[in-house]
Amino acid sequence: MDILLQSIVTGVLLGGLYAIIGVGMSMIFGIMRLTNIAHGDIMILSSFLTMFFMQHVIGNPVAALLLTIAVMLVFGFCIQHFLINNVISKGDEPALLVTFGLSIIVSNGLFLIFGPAARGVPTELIRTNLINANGISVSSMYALNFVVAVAVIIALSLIMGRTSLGRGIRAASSDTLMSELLGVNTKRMYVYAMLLTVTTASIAGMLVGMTFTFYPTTGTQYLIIAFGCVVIGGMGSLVGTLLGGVILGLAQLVGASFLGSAYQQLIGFLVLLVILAVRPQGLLSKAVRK
Amino acid sequence: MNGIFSKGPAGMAGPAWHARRIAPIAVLAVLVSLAFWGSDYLLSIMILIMCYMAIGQMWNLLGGYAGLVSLGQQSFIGLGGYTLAKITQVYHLPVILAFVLAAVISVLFALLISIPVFKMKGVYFTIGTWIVAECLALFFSTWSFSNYAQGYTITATYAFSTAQIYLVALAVGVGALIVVMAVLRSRLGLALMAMRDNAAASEVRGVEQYRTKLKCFLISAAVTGIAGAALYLNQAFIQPANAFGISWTVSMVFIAIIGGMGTVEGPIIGAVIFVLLRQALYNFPGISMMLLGLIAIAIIMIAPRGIMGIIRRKTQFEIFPVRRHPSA
Amino acid sequence: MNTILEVRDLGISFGSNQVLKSVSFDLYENEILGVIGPNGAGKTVMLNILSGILKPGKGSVSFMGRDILPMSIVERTRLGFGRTFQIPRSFENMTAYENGLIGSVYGTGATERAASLKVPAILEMIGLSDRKGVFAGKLGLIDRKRLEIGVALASNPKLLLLDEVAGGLTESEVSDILGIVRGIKEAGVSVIWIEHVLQTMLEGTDRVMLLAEGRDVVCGPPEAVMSSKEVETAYLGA
Amino acid sequence: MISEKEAILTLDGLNVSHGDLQAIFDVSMRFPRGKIVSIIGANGAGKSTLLNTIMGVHRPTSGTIAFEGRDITGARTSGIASLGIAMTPEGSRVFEDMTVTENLLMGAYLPAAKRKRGEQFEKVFSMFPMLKEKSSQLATFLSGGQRQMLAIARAIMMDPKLLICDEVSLGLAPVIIKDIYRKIGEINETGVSIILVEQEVRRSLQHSAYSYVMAKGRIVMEGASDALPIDEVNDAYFGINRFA
Repeated sequence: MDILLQSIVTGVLLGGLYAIIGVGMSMIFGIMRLTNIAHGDIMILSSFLTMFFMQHVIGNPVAALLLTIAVMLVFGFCIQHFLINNVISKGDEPALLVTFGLSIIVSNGLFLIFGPAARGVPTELIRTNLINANGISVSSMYALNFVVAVAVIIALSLIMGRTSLGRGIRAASSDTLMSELLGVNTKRMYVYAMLLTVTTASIAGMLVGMTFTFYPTTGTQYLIIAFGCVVIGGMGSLVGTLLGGVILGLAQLVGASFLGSAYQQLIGFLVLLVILAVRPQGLLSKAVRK
Repeated sequence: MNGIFSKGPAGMAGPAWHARRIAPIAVLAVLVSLAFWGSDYLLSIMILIMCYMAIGQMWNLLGGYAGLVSLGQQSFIGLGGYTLAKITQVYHLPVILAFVLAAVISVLFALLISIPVFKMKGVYFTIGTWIVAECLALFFSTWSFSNYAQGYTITATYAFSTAQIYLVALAVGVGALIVVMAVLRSRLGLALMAMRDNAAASEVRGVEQYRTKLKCFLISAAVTGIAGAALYLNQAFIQPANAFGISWTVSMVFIAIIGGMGTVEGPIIGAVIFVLLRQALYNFPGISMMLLGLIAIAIIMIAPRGIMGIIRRKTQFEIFPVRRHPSA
Repeated sequence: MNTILEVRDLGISFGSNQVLKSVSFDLYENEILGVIGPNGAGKTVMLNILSGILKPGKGSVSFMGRDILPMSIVERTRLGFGRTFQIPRSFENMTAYENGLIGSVYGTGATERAASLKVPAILEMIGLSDRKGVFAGKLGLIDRKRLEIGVALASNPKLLLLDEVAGGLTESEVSDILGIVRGIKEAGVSVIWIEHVLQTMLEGTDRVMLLAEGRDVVCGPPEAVMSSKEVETAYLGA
Repeated sequence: MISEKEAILTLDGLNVSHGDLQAIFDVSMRFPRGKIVSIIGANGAGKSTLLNTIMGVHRPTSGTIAFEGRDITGARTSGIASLGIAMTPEGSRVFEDMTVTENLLMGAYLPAAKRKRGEQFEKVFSMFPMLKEKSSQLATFLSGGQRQMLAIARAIMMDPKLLICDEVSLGLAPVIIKDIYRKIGEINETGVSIILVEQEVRRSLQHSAYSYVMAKGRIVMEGASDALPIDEVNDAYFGINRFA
């Protein structure tokens, strides 16, 4: 019983981490109808950057994160402005394949620079427990992940729902021509959306780097997880992404508690496949397939 | 073979018509003869070109013709490879049986997963097929039947000379080409052409979308499975992470994009460039992949129809015609 | 006269927008029924329901006594529905001949060989035999409209749905189209023809129905409908 | 004929093609400042293409478009809008998943309009009290007429110099159409120049000072609206003598 309870607690918290990985992908999909295959690699890129800044520039993790975000903003601007904006109107496929190429470039670039070894962002949090009672333990790192995820998702929801910037982005996404007629430069809105996305990916990258070890090629693995959160929660829904992450985390850990930890990932993927086949529009989405 | 390569436009006769009939036979003769005079190094490169051309053709049949952008074709490579390993290494049965079974198992598996993945549209299909492959990788590394994550060393390889393996690869490569040509020249090909042009309109004209796409999916699974067996016959060592790894599909996508999606010639050009570039930068694997990524992005942005698209626009050149012409 | 198509109380809404409120009519065998109405009256939506692209919210449609609403687009095509689109949806990267093949092979289930014997005759009928090998995307508007009709005909339809085939054409081109449609009728096909150019409707149809604000307002002989108060109101405002 | 000086918007020798098909043939038009001008034509006459070209959605193959003497040919749509041209496109195109207020805020997106936002809100709400009542409702729950009002109100939020209304009466009940035209008149009285694009001849002539009649991509008739004989406009509209 304790094992199950422990699995549920850890699963929910892990789901928070998954959600913050997925939330950027959800934004990009919701706004540009683009599945960013490079999303996982962009996140791992920021894991490496944070690690690099902490080791060589500044020890403070928050300062390193800010530096990472700064670099990633430039990177995000470039890929959106020079690459994606130029193919987004040519249908789904070209944009998808561009991000696919980008994914290969980023992961191989990281491989060239940092080599194949496993890396981590150093932190004490992973070794300490926030709660340790009645056989249930909660790792400080997992707790931090969840809190940050919730905070980021609330912040993003506020930006998208309440600010002029968010309205502009939403308008550009729902009716490009009408937005242009109202003076909204829709391509610029896409750039802003990408900037928000890489910011969340940077935060996710640091948390992932602190929680798990990572390699240059780990990006693809997290892409599937991100995609999972997004699909379960309904493409484009921010709160849904959190729910998606939690369901995925729970499925993995509860499943593993029955079948053994070797099956943790497999169970997660199978749950995802079933959901994709049965309700491809997501669990929360009200949309009906035509 | 003749039937497939020789159908020129009606009313076409004389030298050009003969060239069209003779040239493929001549090229094939040269390729076969290579087994007897080519150096082992040349042959080992040709093996890769042939196998990659085959899997590139199959990805192109899905992505370039049927509108099914899959990132999960590595499922069939892995199944083909494991079939070979299991048949030769564990059951000590002839290699040829492994090739037949590779196709059969791939088709059956494709049929099985078509139930969920064909419910997914567009990008959902793309990622869904990928997740299937990842599931296979995870499952095979926990499955005693496939010897967990250790996989197998395929000793059958050492019973063959490089030239013999080359002939197998050649058969796979040419076979894939013939399959694609046969598909494109059949009723199915006509439907694919229409669907690619305007899916909604093709449905109004009576083209069943589901069935047409499923046929392509199964055909490409069969050939990719066979090519997987050939690739692992050459590689002699198989493990789940590698066998079901996304990098197989990465290469297929690059081959199709660079050569030209939706053309028969494209994957041939793409496979040659892919293998040669990778071989030239053999000691810098990261750089060759980055370079391929850059080339692919540049091509999507500048010339979306690939190298073959550029050649066609300039010259109307076509080695493998699939168009229909009214009889005189 | 035998009724080939029976439409009763057809309605459809998009969100809160009730595009078709209630449309009922009969189509007789070997008849050309013209459908007119101002922009937004729901004419194309009605055709899309008939050919299976849209599912209606209410009402019934029976074709030769069979309820067709549960049928898919492809099933209806095989059953004998042919149609053209306002903006021609020919296969632009395929030649006129190949476009015809698609219609014949997949509309009737014929083999490619059988179709290759039939298609040239159809191209002849629609006046495109000298442009067989031209890509549909390279054809001019009139030829593309002709080709649309040809591809629809290649599937041996019993009922042909024409959506604005005369729109955007010059007067002599329109009379060409009129000739083709008359030929189709003589071959025993029933036609529902939507058009904005009222003149064409007057000359080319057996009966005309006015569709306005999602309802069938009047239906009858072309001259009577055209000179009715209802048409005046619908087109020129009250 | 309207003089160059009076004109707020000038089109000169415009030709527009979609691929191989030419849609607009050598169109020259002048729209006087402060007046309502109507463009009348049947479906397919080229009205929408013309508007889209003015707004920078299509690029003309030749010819120029000038707004207040400034060449805007080929400029980006959002750039043209920011100069003070608002357009309510066919079918209202309100943002369905935004509230009425949010839709109006989208109208005041440009910095200049954002500064005058409070004032514009008052103006719009006094003109369309219905919108004030429904201000926190999602636009998707509005009726057809209410959507059209919202679309016009959103355009007013931009504080435009020129308002282009494309088929505002499409699919609406006569009472509502009447109401909308009254509002358009009121907007015009505040000094906004207006272009009305319509299919309905009588109403167009009634509500405008000057009219252009389009058929098959060309201007076939123009003149002061009260001087145009309605029968001739009708004939031009249908392209041919209707019942001949």
